[in-house]
Amino acid sequence: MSFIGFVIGVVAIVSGVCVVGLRNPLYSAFALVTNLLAMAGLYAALDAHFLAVSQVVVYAGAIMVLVLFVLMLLNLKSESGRKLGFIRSAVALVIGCVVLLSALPPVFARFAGMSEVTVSDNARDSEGTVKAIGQELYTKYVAQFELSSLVLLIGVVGAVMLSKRRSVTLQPRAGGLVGGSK
Amino acid sequence: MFELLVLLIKVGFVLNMALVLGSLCTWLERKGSALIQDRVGANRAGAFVQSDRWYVKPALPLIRMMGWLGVINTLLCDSVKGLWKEDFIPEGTSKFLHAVAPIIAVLPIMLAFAVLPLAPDFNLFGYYIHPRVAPIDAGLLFVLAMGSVAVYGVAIAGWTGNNKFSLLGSLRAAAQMISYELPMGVVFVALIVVYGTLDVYSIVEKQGELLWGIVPKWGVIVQPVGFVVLLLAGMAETKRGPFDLPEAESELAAGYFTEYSGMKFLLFWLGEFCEIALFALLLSLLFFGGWQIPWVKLPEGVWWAALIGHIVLMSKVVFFCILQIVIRWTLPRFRYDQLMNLGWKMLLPVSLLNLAVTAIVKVLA
Amino acid sequence: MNSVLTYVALSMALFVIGAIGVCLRRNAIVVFMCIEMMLNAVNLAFVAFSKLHGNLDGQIAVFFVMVIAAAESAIGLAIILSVFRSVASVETTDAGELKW
Amino acid sequence: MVGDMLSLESLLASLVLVPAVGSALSYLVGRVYPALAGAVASLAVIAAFVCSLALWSGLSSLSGGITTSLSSWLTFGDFNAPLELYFDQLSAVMCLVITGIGSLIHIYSMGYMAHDESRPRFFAYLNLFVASMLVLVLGKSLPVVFIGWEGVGLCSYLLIGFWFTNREYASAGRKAFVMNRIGDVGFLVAMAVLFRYCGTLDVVSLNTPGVLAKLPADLGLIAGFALFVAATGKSAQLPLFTWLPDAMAGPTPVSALIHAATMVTAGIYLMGRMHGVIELDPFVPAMIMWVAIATAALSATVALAQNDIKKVLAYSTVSQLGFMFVAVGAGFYAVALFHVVTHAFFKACLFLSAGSVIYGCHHEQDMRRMGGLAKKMPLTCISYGIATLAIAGIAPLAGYFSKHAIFEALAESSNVYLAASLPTLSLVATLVAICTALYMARSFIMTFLGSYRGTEHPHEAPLVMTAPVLVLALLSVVGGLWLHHSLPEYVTGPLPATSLHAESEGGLISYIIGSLPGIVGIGLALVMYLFVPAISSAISSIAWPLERLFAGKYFIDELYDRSIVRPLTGISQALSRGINQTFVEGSGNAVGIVTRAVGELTCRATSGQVATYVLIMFGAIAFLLSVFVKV
Repeated sequence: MSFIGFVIGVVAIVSGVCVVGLRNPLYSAFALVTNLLAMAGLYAALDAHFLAVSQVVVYAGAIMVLVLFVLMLLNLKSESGRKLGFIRSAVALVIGCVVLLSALPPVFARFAGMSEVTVSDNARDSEGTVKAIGQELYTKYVAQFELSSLVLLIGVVGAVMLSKRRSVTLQPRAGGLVGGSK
Repeated sequence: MFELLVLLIKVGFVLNMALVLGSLCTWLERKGSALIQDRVGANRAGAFVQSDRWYVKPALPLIRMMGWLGVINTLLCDSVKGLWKEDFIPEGTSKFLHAVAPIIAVLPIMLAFAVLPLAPDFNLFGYYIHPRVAPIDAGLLFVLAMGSVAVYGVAIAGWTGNNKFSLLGSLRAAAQMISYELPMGVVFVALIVVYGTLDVYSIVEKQGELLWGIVPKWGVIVQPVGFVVLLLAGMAETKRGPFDLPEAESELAAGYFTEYSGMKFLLFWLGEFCEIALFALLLSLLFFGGWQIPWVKLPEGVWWAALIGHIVLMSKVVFFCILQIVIRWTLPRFRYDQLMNLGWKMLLPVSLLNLAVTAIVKVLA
Repeated sequence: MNSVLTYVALSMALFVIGAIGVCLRRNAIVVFMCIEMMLNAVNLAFVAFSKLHGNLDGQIAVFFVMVIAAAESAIGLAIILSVFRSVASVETTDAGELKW
Repeated sequence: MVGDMLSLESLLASLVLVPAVGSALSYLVGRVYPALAGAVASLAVIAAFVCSLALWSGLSSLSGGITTSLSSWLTFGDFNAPLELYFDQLSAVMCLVITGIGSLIHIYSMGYMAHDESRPRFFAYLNLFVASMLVLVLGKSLPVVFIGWEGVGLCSYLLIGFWFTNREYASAGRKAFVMNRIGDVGFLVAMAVLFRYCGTLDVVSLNTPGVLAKLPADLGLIAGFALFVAATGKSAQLPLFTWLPDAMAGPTPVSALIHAATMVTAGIYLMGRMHGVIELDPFVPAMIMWVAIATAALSATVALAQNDIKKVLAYSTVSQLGFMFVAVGAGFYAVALFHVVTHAFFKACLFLSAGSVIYGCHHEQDMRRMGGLAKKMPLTCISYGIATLAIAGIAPLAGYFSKHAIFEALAESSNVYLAASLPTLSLVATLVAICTALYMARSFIMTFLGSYRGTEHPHEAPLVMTAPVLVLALLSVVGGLWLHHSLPEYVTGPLPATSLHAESEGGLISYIIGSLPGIVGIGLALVMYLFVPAISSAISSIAWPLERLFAGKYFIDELYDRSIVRPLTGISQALSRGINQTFVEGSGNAVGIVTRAVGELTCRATSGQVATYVLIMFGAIAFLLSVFVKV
């Protein structure tokens, strides 16, 4: 792991903790945006250039903007005064540590035999350039790719149906959440 | 060590160029709008400077000239005023986010300049130099990604304003930007289909070829529909021109930056003008052959050819800056539903159709 | 130990953080964001393993996860909005009519 | 050539898929533009017809059939039923009939249903029916055939009860559904037996002697019998025929397509496809013959006393299906198939003409309130008249050739069980043929001749309806001459060879002799119902018990009601009161009490808090990981 990778990793962890820890959901959202951008950096460090860029476009550019929209529109205050629950937090933390400690060693043991040399040998084949990813997507995975477009279509239709208001008086204006001036 | 030095020089050059273009746009906007509205515009500050100091005296005519042209007013006086003004932060909001928002708004624009080539590659002192900061192969995608990140600056700015007008402005801006990103992306895809690459440098190089041996293979000739769509979508992305709904004065005070003053406010303005420059650069690179001169083949890898290419490119960029400013001061503002209709019902279908036709032509040819 | 495994460890840590967030937070949107984070942690593992194995299958998987995440966010947020309309809150504790 | 551009295999797959997609599309399009639903559906079926034509022309250059594997489907152990389609000469004929007649009827429906509100639903069902019917005739293994079998049953149910707000119509649909289920039991039994002993359900290999030899003799009887039970359900033979007359509750195009031209002939198709199994034991064809003759005679007499124009045609269909089974019983499957085709022509023509009449008379179906319509709807009259002559077996129309072939087949049957009764059977068949001509002529006279007895203002149907009817009338005229040589020869291969045609070549004399039963019947009808109506009233005053018996349809429905439905209801009520309430419900209650007690305990754990659930899940994962995953 290079120095830059290390720094980005620390940023990812810290922002991840912030997502969980910050009271104001909007701050959580901004922390998550940071986390997602850090992830994009990590992808780039792992030679997955296309994924890095689409991570920024899809997650940071579309999904999180939606989340921000909802948060801003609902104008939520910080989570109500009821505490998170000390016992609950402690239990969750302990469980988390157990998961981490019991899952990591087997993975490490499995791949420890792979030296840096083999990895760097493999690296040429696993470089996620736009061309390489496109080649795979449109040949080996073309059926799945088409299906995923269907999933997106269903998602769009579902979202429109869900967010349609039932009452007659409050018809949303086409296209805009806010609507034009009247 | 030398490479690091070159990199630093390149970063400095690109940043400088972005800022210079931005300032140029500011001045063009001031004087241009005056010209269009039949006013005189800024022409006082510095126009009547008197001085007997020996080191000022020789420059006096130049200074007076600049003052009369409004350069001093727009570039010097405005910035100084911005620096000195009180930095007002509304109550009950996050100071941190309030301070960070303008930076987030400007930073992605600056970053996007990093992947765009400014001149053909050339040899200097035995080194082969790429005149761009980050030569990555997915350059177009990177520009798109930066465009989508720029939404956050606006969104945060509006939210930290802590009032309804700002929030509405930022929501409008965000909705507008993500809506118009779609046709933009589709036009990029059509370009990729035509030129077969995502690398802006190769796209420019391929525009140097001749179509049927007669016409230069410029983007505007092979993708005329794409050019129109991108022109409109790009102007909407900059939130200016007839698309300035997020800051519609008559409805929302000043929109998302209502609560900003001083240098933070100027940062937003700078970001906006840099965006104009970035967009003009994109148009010239993708559709107008970049540094190519029609029917003229400059020698490759020579420093003077690169210099000529750069000058050619910059004149195209300035042309598009002026074009955008003229449009901005000529057309009235859209209504919000018209804006959304244009984006979703006109530009998106047209761009998709354009892509389909492009693909068919590509397959058949 | 090679450096790619560090990324795997990082991905596991992020996954666990996200899971803890899902367990602890009551705001449905924050829960949703934590789930997104868990998805991303898995994505990172995919990319890391793709590098280890020297093929692109892992990266393709990430691509599809992104597609699903996009659809999920559209639907999920719409659901949260309609819950908000009916109970005027997005806290998971307030939308408990279906218990028992 | 088409076969070069598109592979025949993919064409075969699209033959089934096009109407299936058309079904969904016509519904979706119809939701928005109801006027377009019919056009979309018709285009889909016409496209399927073109596919069939292309496949048919492609088949001629091949030695075997065309097979397309869509995917693997049921595979467990030795059992393997891939989703495969198979196209040979037999399927070719069926496909051409289904899609050809189907296209005409779709076009007709655009006119007939023009004012109905739920047109999209109608056309979606109709297209779905075509798709299922194609699956039925194209299935390579019996389970795939069964999909189509059930599919057409479902569509038939949906379309009979199309106007489901009418209680009677809805129950007619239910009746058809239940009756067909009885037949399906036969199908399932046959499949089970065949798979158990032959080890395959492939329709092609099931006809090879080597495979059939594995079947023990008595089980061959059972398999054949079970298949025939299936066929009686779908093709409305005794004792399961009562649903077909009730099925006339559906819109008339449905009656024409499903309950006359295509679906009801599925039984014949099954018999032909499985002829190897049917002929394993000669008792099965003999039984088929007896049942078929009985059905034909019974329904022909019932048709004499019906006054509803569609009921007459329905009983006529049952009777004609009986004729087809006669040919099956005699072992001449190609002749049966020939009659399927000609019957599809003239019966569809009759039904569609009847539909035009009903349409023109503003949904009046009772012939007693019609009459004299020849002047008001001449085109319909002509086509109905032609089809009537055809079904009566007047040379040289289509019905003559197929009926004549059936009579010859009956005479040449070599079945040991039938040897003694052949003359009787032939006599009954001839009487039935006379009867057919009689009741068809009666319906024609009552509808089109004489003077108008109703109160409406009848008018001719629009062109979109009359054009398909006229095409069908044309086919009823030339169909027999055109096909009577070529068709039986063409299907030799999938079906056993027939050697009848030497005798049917006899010139004018033989034509006249062959048409005699029809001429007699028509003459009787003219005398009784047109020229001297006194005769018919005299007959009904003398033989009123017989007439009541006919008009009451031999009281078979009542018989079923008394002998099966009511006892069953009584038994189930007794069981419900006696055993159910004490034991079954008691034990159910006990289970309920225990469950409730456990639930009271566990509901404290289910707080409705998603976060808690996730925490518990997370803990379980941690537990599993730490206990079971070892380095």
